[in-house]
Amino acid sequence: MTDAALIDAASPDAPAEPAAAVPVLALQKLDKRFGATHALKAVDLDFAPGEIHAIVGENGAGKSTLIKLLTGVHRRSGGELLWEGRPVPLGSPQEALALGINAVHQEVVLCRHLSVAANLFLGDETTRFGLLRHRAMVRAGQAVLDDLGFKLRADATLSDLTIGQQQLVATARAATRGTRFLIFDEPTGYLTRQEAAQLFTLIRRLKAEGVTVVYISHRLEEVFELADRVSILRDGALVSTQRVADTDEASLIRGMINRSVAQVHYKEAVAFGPEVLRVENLSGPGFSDVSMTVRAGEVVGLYGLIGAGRSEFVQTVFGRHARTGGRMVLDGVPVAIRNEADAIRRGIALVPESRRDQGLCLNLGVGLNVNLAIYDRLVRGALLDRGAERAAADRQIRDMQIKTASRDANASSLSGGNQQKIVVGKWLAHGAKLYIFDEPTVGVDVGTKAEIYRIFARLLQGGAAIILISSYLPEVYDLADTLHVFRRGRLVASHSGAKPDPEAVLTEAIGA
Amino acid sequence: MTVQTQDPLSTAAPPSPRAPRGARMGLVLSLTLFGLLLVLWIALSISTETFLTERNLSNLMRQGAMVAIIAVGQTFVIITAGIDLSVGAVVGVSSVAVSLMMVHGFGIAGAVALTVLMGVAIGAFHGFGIVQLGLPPFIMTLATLTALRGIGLLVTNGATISGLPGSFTDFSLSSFLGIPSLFWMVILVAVPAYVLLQHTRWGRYLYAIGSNAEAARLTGVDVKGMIYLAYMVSAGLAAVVGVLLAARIGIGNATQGEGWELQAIASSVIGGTSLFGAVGSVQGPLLGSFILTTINNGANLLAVNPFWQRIITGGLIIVIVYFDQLRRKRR
Amino acid sequence: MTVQTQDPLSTAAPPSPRAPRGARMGLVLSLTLFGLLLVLWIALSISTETFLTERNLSNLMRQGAMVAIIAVGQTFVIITAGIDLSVGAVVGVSSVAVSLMMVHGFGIAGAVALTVLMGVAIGAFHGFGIVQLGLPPFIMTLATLTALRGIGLLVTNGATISGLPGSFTDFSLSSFLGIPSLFWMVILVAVPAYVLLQHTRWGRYLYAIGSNAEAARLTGVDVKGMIYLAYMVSAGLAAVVGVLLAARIGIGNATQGEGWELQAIASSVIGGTSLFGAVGSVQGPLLGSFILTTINNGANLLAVNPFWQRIITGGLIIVIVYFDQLRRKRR
Amino acid sequence: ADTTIPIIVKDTTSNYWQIVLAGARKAGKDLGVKVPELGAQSESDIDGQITILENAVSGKPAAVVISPTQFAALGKPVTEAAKSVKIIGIDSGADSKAFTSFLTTDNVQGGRAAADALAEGVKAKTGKAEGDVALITSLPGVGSLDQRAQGFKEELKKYPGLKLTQDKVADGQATTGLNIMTDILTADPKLVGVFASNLIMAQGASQAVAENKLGDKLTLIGFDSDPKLVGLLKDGAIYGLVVQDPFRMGYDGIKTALAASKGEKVPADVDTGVNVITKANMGSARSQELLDPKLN
Ligand SMILES: Nc1ncnc2c1ncn2[C@@H]1O[C@H](COP(=O)(O)OP(=O)(O)OP(=O)(O)O)[C@@H](O)[C@H]1O
Ligand SMILES: Nc1ncnc2c1ncn2[C@@H]1O[C@H](COP(=O)(O)OP(=O)(O)OP(=O)(O)O)[C@@H](O)[C@H]1O
Ligand SMILES: [Mg+2]
Ligand SMILES: [Mg+2]
Repeated sequence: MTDAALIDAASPDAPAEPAAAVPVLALQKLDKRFGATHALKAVDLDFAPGEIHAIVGENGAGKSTLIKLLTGVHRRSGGELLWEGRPVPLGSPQEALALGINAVHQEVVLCRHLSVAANLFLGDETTRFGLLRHRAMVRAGQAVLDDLGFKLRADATLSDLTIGQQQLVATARAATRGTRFLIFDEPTGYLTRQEAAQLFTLIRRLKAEGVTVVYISHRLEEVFELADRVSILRDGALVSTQRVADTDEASLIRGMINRSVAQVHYKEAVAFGPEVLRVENLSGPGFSDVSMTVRAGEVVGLYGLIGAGRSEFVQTVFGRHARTGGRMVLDGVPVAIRNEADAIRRGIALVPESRRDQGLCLNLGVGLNVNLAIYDRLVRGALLDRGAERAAADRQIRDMQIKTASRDANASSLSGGNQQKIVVGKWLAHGAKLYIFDEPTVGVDVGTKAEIYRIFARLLQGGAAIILISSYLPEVYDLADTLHVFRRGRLVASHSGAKPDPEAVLTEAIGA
Repeated sequence: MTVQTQDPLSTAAPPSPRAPRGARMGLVLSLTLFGLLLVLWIALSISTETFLTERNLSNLMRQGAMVAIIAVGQTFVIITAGIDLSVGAVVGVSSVAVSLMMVHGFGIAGAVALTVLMGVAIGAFHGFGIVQLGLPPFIMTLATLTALRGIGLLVTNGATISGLPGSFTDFSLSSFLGIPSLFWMVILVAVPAYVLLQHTRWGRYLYAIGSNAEAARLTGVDVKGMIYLAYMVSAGLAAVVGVLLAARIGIGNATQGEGWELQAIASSVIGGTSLFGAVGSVQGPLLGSFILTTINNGANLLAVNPFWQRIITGGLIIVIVYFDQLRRKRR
Repeated sequence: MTVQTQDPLSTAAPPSPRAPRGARMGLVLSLTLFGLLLVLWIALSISTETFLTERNLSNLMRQGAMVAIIAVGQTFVIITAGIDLSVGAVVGVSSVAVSLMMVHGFGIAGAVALTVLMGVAIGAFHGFGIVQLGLPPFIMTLATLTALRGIGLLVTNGATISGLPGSFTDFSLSSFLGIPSLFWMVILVAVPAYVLLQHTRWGRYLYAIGSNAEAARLTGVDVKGMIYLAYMVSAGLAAVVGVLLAARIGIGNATQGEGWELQAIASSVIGGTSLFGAVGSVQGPLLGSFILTTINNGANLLAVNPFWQRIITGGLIIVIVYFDQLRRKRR
Repeated sequence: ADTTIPIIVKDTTSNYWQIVLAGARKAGKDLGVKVPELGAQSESDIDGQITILENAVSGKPAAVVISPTQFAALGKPVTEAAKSVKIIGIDSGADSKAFTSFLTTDNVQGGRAAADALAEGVKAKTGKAEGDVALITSLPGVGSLDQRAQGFKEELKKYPGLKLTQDKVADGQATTGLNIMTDILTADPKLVGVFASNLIMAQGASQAVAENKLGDKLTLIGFDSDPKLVGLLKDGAIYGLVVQDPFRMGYDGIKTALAASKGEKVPADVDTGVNVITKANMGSARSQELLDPKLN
């Protein structure tokens, strides 16, 4: 139902006139503190009926916090919330749902053990005589998914889906329930252009039905494509609210970070060194028969739709999964990588795609997390050198500009983007000759993104090689020296040197 | 142009409506476990002359009934990723409560109803400790385990309460349609438990909470209420078992039911329940507890040294759960 | 080959309760556990003439020593988000092993060393079951709990082994610098345990595994090895306690140490360890176990009815853990 | 009352020990002595009892009455305690010469009496003392139960027709006793007699006999009594109960301890005896006193 080209046919519908109507929801001096952290500072904001309102800001600016106050996840520390002019407490998720407010949160929050349909209807089940109507719900769920153009089965178990697919389920659920007010917190992080286009169609449809949509993203082009108005948050305070038509990318970035950033993808040509990794006909869970080489100084990009098998492929290279066929040659020597520790010893580092599940010890300190890979160096004899441990942690926090109350603060208290910096940072501290980044810039703000690209350049200059997985085509397209396209577990196309235009790459990934 | 997101999960065929994974898994697993139970039964029928007698089979049903019932309750709690260590103590205290009330002239019906109510109240107290005070279930129910035994002993001063009405104790000996009444109680508990777990919203919510309590809360599920529910079911069923125990051994005694919490948990896990929550069924713990009962019954019939019996039980738990994990992974 | 990973998304934690936080609670909240212990001691010194006597204090130290040591081992396991239910059984079996060896002419040193080695081997077996077979720790150690008791009983045929050398049993009554040797053992265990947990990278790895085993694994931590380590520490220390117990009671008996696993877990949790993993210390379980010991000692000195004693213990567990949770949230 | 004489039993949670405590309580009241009632939570909790003994001695009492849970294990602690206070033993012994006085039931003797009663019952019911016999022990590793088993097995050898074919150990739960009993009844049709060697096992076993209506074929001997077992004795489901005199043990224990603490001369050994009560002799006054001790 969605045309691939739609994504570029990007002018928003007639801009809504916010001033005219009573705001659906108005925030007055909304305030939130987490202990010492002042996450939101007296924010005044209103949302008009049927508008698409984007919110942008650096990592840790308070965007997710704002959303959590509107959906009753957290309780505000101060200020008022007016729903159609009337003050509302908004103290619980139930209350928000009752008003018709729903959100797709930054981190996927679904029940992995339940089916897609059960997740779609959780808390809103269809019953007859008090008994669940299992079949009816699967049918209805399938209808919702089909209607939205999501190619998913309603009776699949959620844990069998990739994180991107799970994101779609979360979206579908919110879309069926956010009857008045719907919030998307970085919905496209794990989505490819394809799914993103479907999502945008959905959002426009909702708008047409009179639903107010709040849209949070670090991809500013999406803001311009979709939104009517845009608000900028900086350090928990509102900087401005403008009509999208009245602003441009550069001024948004200036508003967000109070300085300007070269928005180009930072990339310097580095002479390729010797081959670091060669895989020949490698097969494993979710992919088969993949061959490629990676040279020092080279960025090898892997593109594909969600579920194409890229993550499984790199995890197999990293020893997380056992390979079922093929071979690997590292530095010219055939190797059998037994496990992750083995891979790391041989100079491979992996920044996994899901920071929550795979990257972080959430209820431990930032310091432990950034140091976890290098503890074998922070020792004196058998004992830890606690001074060195502290120093290493502080250095990482400074170098990566991780916004945290202290090195002892739990990783869970950091904003999404700052959590991502920890995961990247721990491997920089460790060092490697082959870095694998699986979706490294998901949820990362423009400033940090530029910083991460600069890090890439530094690594390459130091003679390392990089495998970069991204579902964000502009990113892989621009950064990759060699671009491989995955489709359904197979490597279907490879481009080095001159690449075909992005549309062609997308077509290869889809397999039209 | 219609874009096809190619995905192994999406097929052209219309989706066949299927029960949620919990129930489906439950069915497959039950078949495997039921197979194991059958194998045990056949082996014992061959190796002893006495196993396959009407009398032994009804003994078996009576012996397994009580742990089976608390294992069902325990499963409700484990599905929410909790645990209820107090069920054994609740059994003991309930046997005392129902006996005392009967001895002091409450009618049988009144005494039983009040005892079960007391059990439900204990469950509500667990809910309170876990939800309102934020205590880990393990600790909350460990604390009440200790305290409830103390209360039971205090009330009886360590003595057994006897002199229960014959019409009450006769229940444990009676049968209906050739099946011991005690086993009928299992059915009477299992059927509504099954409906509750698989065919009502609350059942669905219990799984959701065990899977991801935060996600459930965000979709408006009354997480606290459901946790209360699970512990009230568990303690309520333990109180029912306390009543049955009093009927069966003809006394009330606060030290009875010791260690039954671990038997119930083992039964539940053997029956496929995951201690990490969100996986479990009603038939699983039933099969699990009858497997354990059959092992003991068989060992007694074969005159196995009682110490060997423990070693065998421990070993079998490892083996059964191991194969269950394997099967689960292979899917 | 699968390690039981705890999924941070599906932890059992019920939603954090919003407890009332009156200013009145400030004082109570700021009380550390050590403060609580001091308060208990002062109260008992005032209310009894006998509490603050050299003799009673050394009794107290001796009484708390054994559970304190297994609580430290248990804490290692709980930090990895596991649990070790078998420690009580290991204590019993080790008391048998060390006694048997001594009675059969092994020297004291040899018997003790072999027994501790046996404990470590049991821990390795737990590691095997959990890491290689993929069994949940609760079930693996529940199974060995059952089996180990059976083995101990089988070896001794249910009897007690007596006739231990006097030089061995004297140890439990001896003192050094006025402090009972049994308490010195606590120190001897706690210091290296503290160093291991807080001052080596393995300690850090244990915490990381408890927090997110998958993340630790992807960062190159030898998750399997560390889980082996935790269970070997736990069972090894339980074997040490088995030796101490044999010295204290002068016999080996397979049924000893029953229920100590729950006491150890309770001590650990009272001492601030989180059953969800990644939170815990060495001093916590020590304080926890001495708090429980003081409660019992005090109740005995005050001649509190032993049934009341249980009720008080259960109630205090709830109260202490509740306030500890509050304090933790405050921070 | 300024004089304190704590009494330490093996297991406060059992009926038997509660009767001992009741006797001690009565003595305390009669003699004006404060009697803290102490004891472990299970007969197999040796360390627990040592701890309680240590705590009791810390309290500087006039004397301590104790029933040692295990012979070898309590030896040293009793000797140690006796250095500062007079120790009176009741019920069972300990490996110590430090007891000032000793009031025991000989558990081995109790086991013997059970075997004799069982043989007598079998003969009465089947005409000859022949067939299979079972022994059900409540818990492993409990000294007094082991002694009863020992006496029972020794004495049984005197009856060549009676063979001990089932020697079962349960887990302290009446239901387990009941299950074991129903299973061995099923497994062994030649079974003519069962000795359930404590109160809880007798509860379970007698229930199985009643369930299977085997009272007139099978001879069940229990140990200790409570009203339910007395009822079953009357009904014939139980043939005989071996009863001790726990009330007296408690009463005399305190009395002796008080005397000893005052420096009076007390007898070193007193056997409070075991009695077998059957339907035939249960009506006698002495039997009634034993079967239905006045508590409180
Ligand atoms: N539960 C919490 N406890 C303590 N501090 C928190 C908590 N949640 C958020 N914060 C802090 O509040 C601030 C705002 O975080 P928030 O998640 O709202 O940022 P964000 O704008 O969504 O950033 P990102 O783009 O990285 O997702 C950060 O400094 C963060 O560390
Ligand atoms: N352990 C597994 N065994 C078999 N198949 C798997 C396994 N894990 C994932 N898959 C399947 O393999 C396919 C590839 O998944 P993978 O996560 O590698 O895709 P991806 O290209 O990285 O996409 P995404 O961006 O969604 O992560 C998916 O269809 C997934 O369902
Ligand atoms: Mg955010
Ligand atoms: Mg991926």
